[in-house]
Amino acid sequence: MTESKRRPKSGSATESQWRTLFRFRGKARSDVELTIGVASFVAILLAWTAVAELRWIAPQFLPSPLIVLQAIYRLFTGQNFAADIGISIFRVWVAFIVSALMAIPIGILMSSYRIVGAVTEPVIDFIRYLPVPALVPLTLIWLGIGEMSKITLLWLGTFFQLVLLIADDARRVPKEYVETGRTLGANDRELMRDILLPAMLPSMVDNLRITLGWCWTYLIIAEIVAASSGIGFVIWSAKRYVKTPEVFAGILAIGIIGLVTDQLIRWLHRKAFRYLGS
Amino acid sequence: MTESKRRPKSGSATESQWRTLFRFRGKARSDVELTIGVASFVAILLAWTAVAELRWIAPQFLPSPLIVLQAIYRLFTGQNFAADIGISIFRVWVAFIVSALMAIPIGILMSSYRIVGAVTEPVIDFIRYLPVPALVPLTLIWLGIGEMSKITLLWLGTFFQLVLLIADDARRVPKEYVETGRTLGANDRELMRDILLPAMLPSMVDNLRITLGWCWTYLIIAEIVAASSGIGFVIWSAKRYVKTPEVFAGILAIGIIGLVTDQLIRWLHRKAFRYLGS
Amino acid sequence: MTPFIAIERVSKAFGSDAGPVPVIDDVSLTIAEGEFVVFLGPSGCGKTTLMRMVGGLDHPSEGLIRLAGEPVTGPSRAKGMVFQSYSSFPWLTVLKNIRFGLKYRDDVSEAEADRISRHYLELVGLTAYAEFYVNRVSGGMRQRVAIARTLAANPQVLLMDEPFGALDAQTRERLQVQLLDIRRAERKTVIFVTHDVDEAIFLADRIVVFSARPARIIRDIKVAERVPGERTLDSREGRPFLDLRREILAIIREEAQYNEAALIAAG
Amino acid sequence: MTPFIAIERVSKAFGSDAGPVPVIDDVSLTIAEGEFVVFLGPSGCGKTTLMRMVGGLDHPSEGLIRLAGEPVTGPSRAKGMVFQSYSSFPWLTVLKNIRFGLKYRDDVSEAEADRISRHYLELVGLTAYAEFYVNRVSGGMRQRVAIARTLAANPQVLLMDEPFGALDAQTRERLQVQLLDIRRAERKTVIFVTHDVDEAIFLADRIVVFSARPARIIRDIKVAERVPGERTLDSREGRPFLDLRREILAIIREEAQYNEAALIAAG
Amino acid sequence: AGPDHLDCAYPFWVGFGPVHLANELGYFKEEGITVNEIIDDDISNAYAAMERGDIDCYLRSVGEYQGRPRTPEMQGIIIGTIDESNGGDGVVADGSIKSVCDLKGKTVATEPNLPATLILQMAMKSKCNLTFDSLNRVDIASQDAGAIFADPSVSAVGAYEPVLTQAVQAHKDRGAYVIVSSREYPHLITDTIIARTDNLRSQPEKYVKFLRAIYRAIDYIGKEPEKAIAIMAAQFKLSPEEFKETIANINYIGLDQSVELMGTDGKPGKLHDIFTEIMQLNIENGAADIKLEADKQIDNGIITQVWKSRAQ
Ligand SMILES: Nc1ncnc2c1ncn2[C@@H]1O[C@H](COP(=O)(O)OP(=O)(O)OP(=O)(O)O)[C@@H](O)[C@H]1O
Ligand SMILES: Nc1ncnc2c1ncn2[C@@H]1O[C@H](COP(=O)(O)OP(=O)(O)OP(=O)(O)O)[C@@H](O)[C@H]1O
Ligand SMILES: NCCS(=O)(=O)O
Ligand SMILES: [Mg+2]
Ligand SMILES: [Mg+2]
Repeated sequence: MTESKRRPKSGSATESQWRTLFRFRGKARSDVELTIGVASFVAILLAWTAVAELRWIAPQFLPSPLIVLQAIYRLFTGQNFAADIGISIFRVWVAFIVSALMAIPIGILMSSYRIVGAVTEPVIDFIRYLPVPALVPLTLIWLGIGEMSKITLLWLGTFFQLVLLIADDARRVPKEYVETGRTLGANDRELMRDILLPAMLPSMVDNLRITLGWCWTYLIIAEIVAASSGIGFVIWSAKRYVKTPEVFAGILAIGIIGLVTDQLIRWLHRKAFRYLGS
Repeated sequence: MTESKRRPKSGSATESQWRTLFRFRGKARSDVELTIGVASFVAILLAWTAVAELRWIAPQFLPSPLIVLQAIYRLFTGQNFAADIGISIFRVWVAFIVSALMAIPIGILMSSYRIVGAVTEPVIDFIRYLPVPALVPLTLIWLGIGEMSKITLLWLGTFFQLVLLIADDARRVPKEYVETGRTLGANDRELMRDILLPAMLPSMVDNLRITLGWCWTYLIIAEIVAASSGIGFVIWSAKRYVKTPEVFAGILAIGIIGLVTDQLIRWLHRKAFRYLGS
Repeated sequence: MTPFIAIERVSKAFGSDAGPVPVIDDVSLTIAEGEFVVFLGPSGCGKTTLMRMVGGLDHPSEGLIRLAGEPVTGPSRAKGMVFQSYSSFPWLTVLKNIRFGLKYRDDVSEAEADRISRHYLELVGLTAYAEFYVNRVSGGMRQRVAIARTLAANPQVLLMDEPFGALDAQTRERLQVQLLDIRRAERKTVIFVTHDVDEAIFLADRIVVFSARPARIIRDIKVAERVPGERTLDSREGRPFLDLRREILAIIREEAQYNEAALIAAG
Repeated sequence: MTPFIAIERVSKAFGSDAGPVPVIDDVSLTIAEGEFVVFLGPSGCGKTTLMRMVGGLDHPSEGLIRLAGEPVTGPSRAKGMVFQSYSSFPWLTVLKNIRFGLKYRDDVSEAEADRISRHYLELVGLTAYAEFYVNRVSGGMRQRVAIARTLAANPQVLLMDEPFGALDAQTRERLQVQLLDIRRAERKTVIFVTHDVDEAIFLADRIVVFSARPARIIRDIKVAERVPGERTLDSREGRPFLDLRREILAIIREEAQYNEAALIAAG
Repeated sequence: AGPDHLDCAYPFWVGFGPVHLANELGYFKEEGITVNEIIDDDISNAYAAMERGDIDCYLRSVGEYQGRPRTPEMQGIIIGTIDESNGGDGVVADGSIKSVCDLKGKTVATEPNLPATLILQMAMKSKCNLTFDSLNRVDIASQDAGAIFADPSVSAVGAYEPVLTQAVQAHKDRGAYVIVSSREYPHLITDTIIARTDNLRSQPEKYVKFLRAIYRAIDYIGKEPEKAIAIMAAQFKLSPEEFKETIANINYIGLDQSVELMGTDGKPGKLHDIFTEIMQLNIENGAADIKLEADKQIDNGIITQVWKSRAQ
């Protein structure tokens, strides 16, 4: 329920913008949220600077933000870091999109037909627990040392988790919607396409957002396998020669990509699902 | 809606047990499901045996099930594998329980107060993308090589993901429940405890199940850090020397633990949330 | 007339921790094509359950239900249903909700589907709200969305569970008249649940009165015989109407008292 | 009497893509302590919205609402509400749902809470269903759960949005009588929405009739003056009752016609 | 791969820079072959890739080459040497530890089957006749050694450069110092060039070209160190200064010295003895369980040809 802005705009209007932050399920204006978000990053940055500058941790292990900034500059100017970032984003998104395109139909089918669920659930429950690093040699044997094996490793870490989240989402679609669809003549396929899918969409997008992050956590595993590019490779090679500032630069790059992606998807979610009321 | 068993039990009764598997949102009897689940594992086992015995993949990379079985036997009798399994389960559960105990209240608060959300969401969005393996040195510096750093690495991989899932769950609790609670006089704390928590519980348990599996995937990362015990250690040290049968034995152990845990939690979910209807 | 809907010795029990709870007890009933049957009965007696079984959404524990001679095995477009908790799809607007059922009719072109959904939109008086998402409209309006959607899908049998419950008197009267027109024009068979005796008499060819749970039929009243002639809003003031009204209220009151006594004995 | 509830020049508009949609238009109304006020008005006019604002669940775009002199800023136990879409907690049984509100009354001991919740459970006729989860009971029964829960919490003001809509005539009558008893015994102030004019007259001290959206007050009828004496079920048959009934129906019909005309002009 | 192409994998280690240098200087092209370089740290990945035929050669130290699961039948045979560690691998110990013998009963963290482990084992054996059984040895990843040493319960850590220097500098407060390094054991840590056996048998000529180009590159390093370093450093994402610091602890092995190590015309060289000595250590420490024979695992036929062709 979005209230219209007809209320008198007094001095207390902006004040109440801050108070609503502390109200149960209150809504805050996005500029207020932004300010707070930035503030919390500044606080972390200050804490980091303090820990580093006061030498609580030796600089070999925790370089100060300034030194990391210099490393970032070096990476961009000297080593074409932009290309590494590009290739990593490409790999992650290919793996993620393939995962999603497989997980959405399979997850919906798993929740819709017990035969699909009964066949796949135990197998997926089994596979998704496995440590991906241990599966690297097998992936190489099957797929060789090219792009394919890197993307497959990212996919391995993502798909089996995502498909269960999607199946759970589909399972939670209220049976009232399904029954309504039935009495309007929808067949199974139509039920899934026209009812399950849109009904579960908001929570599915939340879960896709979550698993996109998971996919990124596998980057370093995928990009130490016969790679010579990508953020994961940069981190790994810097780590090997104890170039901690470069390691942090790589970590920072991933974190920032994550932050931006997540915030973007959250924003899209709010725009796309306004019908959920607010 | 559990139908009573008053229906005539004819020969077609068992037949229809199989047919319901193919019906949209049909329910299957648990013994039927078990049979199918076992069948699909047997199928995988046969495929594996075929690939291995026909030498499509060299045995150094894919040993046959029989050889893996021998390795398991060796591990149990010669290397006290049971103790490794025990210590790994212990580490994962400690990390998982700590994650859950932190994530549940924080996630609920994040969804309830924009101030908490605005401060923590961007930071969590940032952190959860980071590759845990790259954070190992920092963890060691802070916590040394004992149990603490292993559990912390598992926690790092789990908490930041879980807390967002929980916040999403809490956000999805319909506002009708909250409003009802309000008009009955519940204060904020009571709303969270008596309404948000029980209302989100079923989907929260689903998400805890998912993240428990996620926590296990970090085992190998945690247990290659100055460890001398645990399934991850067994896998890693076997992998170093390409003792593939032992690697598979370790992988199998994790998979079976996962399978059993997931099935158990699914079963508990069905028992505990019968009020959801079926 | 051949029975179009045949409910043949149907019983239903729900499983519970304390064993099966009987809800419908050996009910038999036949309904002719084009007939308008109203179910009356105390809250919780099993009306919704019986209607859901006719719609194929639940299955009898014993007995059989036939539609046009064929056993009912599941829901279909032939058996349109307006649910007691009028459910609509929150991700669609009012108009798109109404249009939803037309997707699955291959006898209807896109343009015709537009025309039909606009027609029913207007019928339920929601033209001004066509583009509102359904949780931006009031309770009564949401109920009208559900009615329009079911009518637009043009089922053979209309199963309506307290459809006019949340409507104001005017809208209600208008929709009652429209419903009679539609079913006359298109010879629809209707099963209709209401707690409003006036509404029941006004609409029904037959009123079936149920006992408290487990539902048994305690009376099957041929309204068409008792209140002959065309139904108009004025016929509600006539003697036959008022006599029947009194009679039905008496039946209900008696059953309720009997039931109350049982309840006190039990509780 | 001092005004217990004061609605002071309240307007409300909802934001939409096409700008603000006015729903309540400059409504002022005062209600005395212990008064029973019924809101009547066409579906979608804004009754629920106004009631939610009194309950503190929505906020006026303009104007102010006071309860006992204090501005209403949010919901509280003092303002009990029965929602139009009767919501109950699916994870609790019928009895635990009713008992829920008693948790937050520190003036009530555990034993007393048990007694009170059992009392209201019985009042709404659900004793036999105490241990059922709420989605194992019928629509009418769920509505009764919501009523019992709100009454058990013992609020100062009762806000009831079409509470008896899904109940059979008997249960409805019984609950109407009980409601009058309760509010007399405990001097509760009640705002009650219904579409049933008989129910409105039977219950109300005052009936406030609203226009179509945006809601304005078009009539404020002092029922107590028009239908004097004690309310019993029989008083419904009396002349003053029937006269008032006819008058209100006329007002509603007129407003509806006016509205229909506007709709046709607009649509 | 075909008769004029090689896929060659090597870990992220500066000692293998000459491969990249030969490529960049066009020496391979001059020989009429193309070489595709693949960087991967994990030896089990190299096994997998070689077994699959994805790679024709890889580069490793002798000790790592011998590790499990190598059997005499497996693909891979040593055809040349490229560099040796000269202080580039070692063990850092706490100031209170005066000699490796004092490590008895202490916690020591090393990465299995990596040079530092062998050096420590060798030192303990030769100086105090101790085996690993007398230690509490824990497995680590070498990169983490500096951080691991922050834990006071750890008395020594094994690693390679520049991790060694980092560990020493970061833990001056505990008197950290390099207690033993490859400098004390010449040739013990020698990196070799390993060819895929099948491919070597069918296309020996291309390996001759390959080796010749590599040794030319090593000569170039001696002649034009600045230029060579600039080229090689880029491959390892290091600055020339960082690269220079690291290679201070290794020696590139030119053709003459390689011939000395490998032997010629089937006659064994020094490497054969080293191979046998390391084999013994590896069997003791559990890194290997099959005793490989040096003359079956070292093939000096190719290098003999290179040597002869240059002599002409
Ligand atoms: N899923 C279920 N499990 C157990 N019992 C159920 C279930 N659904 C309904 N019942 C029981 O069946 C009985 C009949 O319910 P039904 O909804 O058919 O009543 P109804 O006649 O439609 O009542 P109302 O007029 O209040 O809507 C109720 O007593 C209810 O408790
Ligand atoms: N969240 C919202 N956003 C936009 N418009 C809304 C919203 N909620 C309600 N409205 C509009 O406000 C008007 C009044 O709604 P309200 O629910 O108050 O009606 P009502 O009088 O209770 O109707 P009924 O008798 O059908 O319950 C409706 O026209 C509806 O479309
Ligand atoms: N879930 C990520 C685990 S790992 O890739 O860091 O091993
Ligand atoms: Mg019902
Ligand atoms: Mg309303």
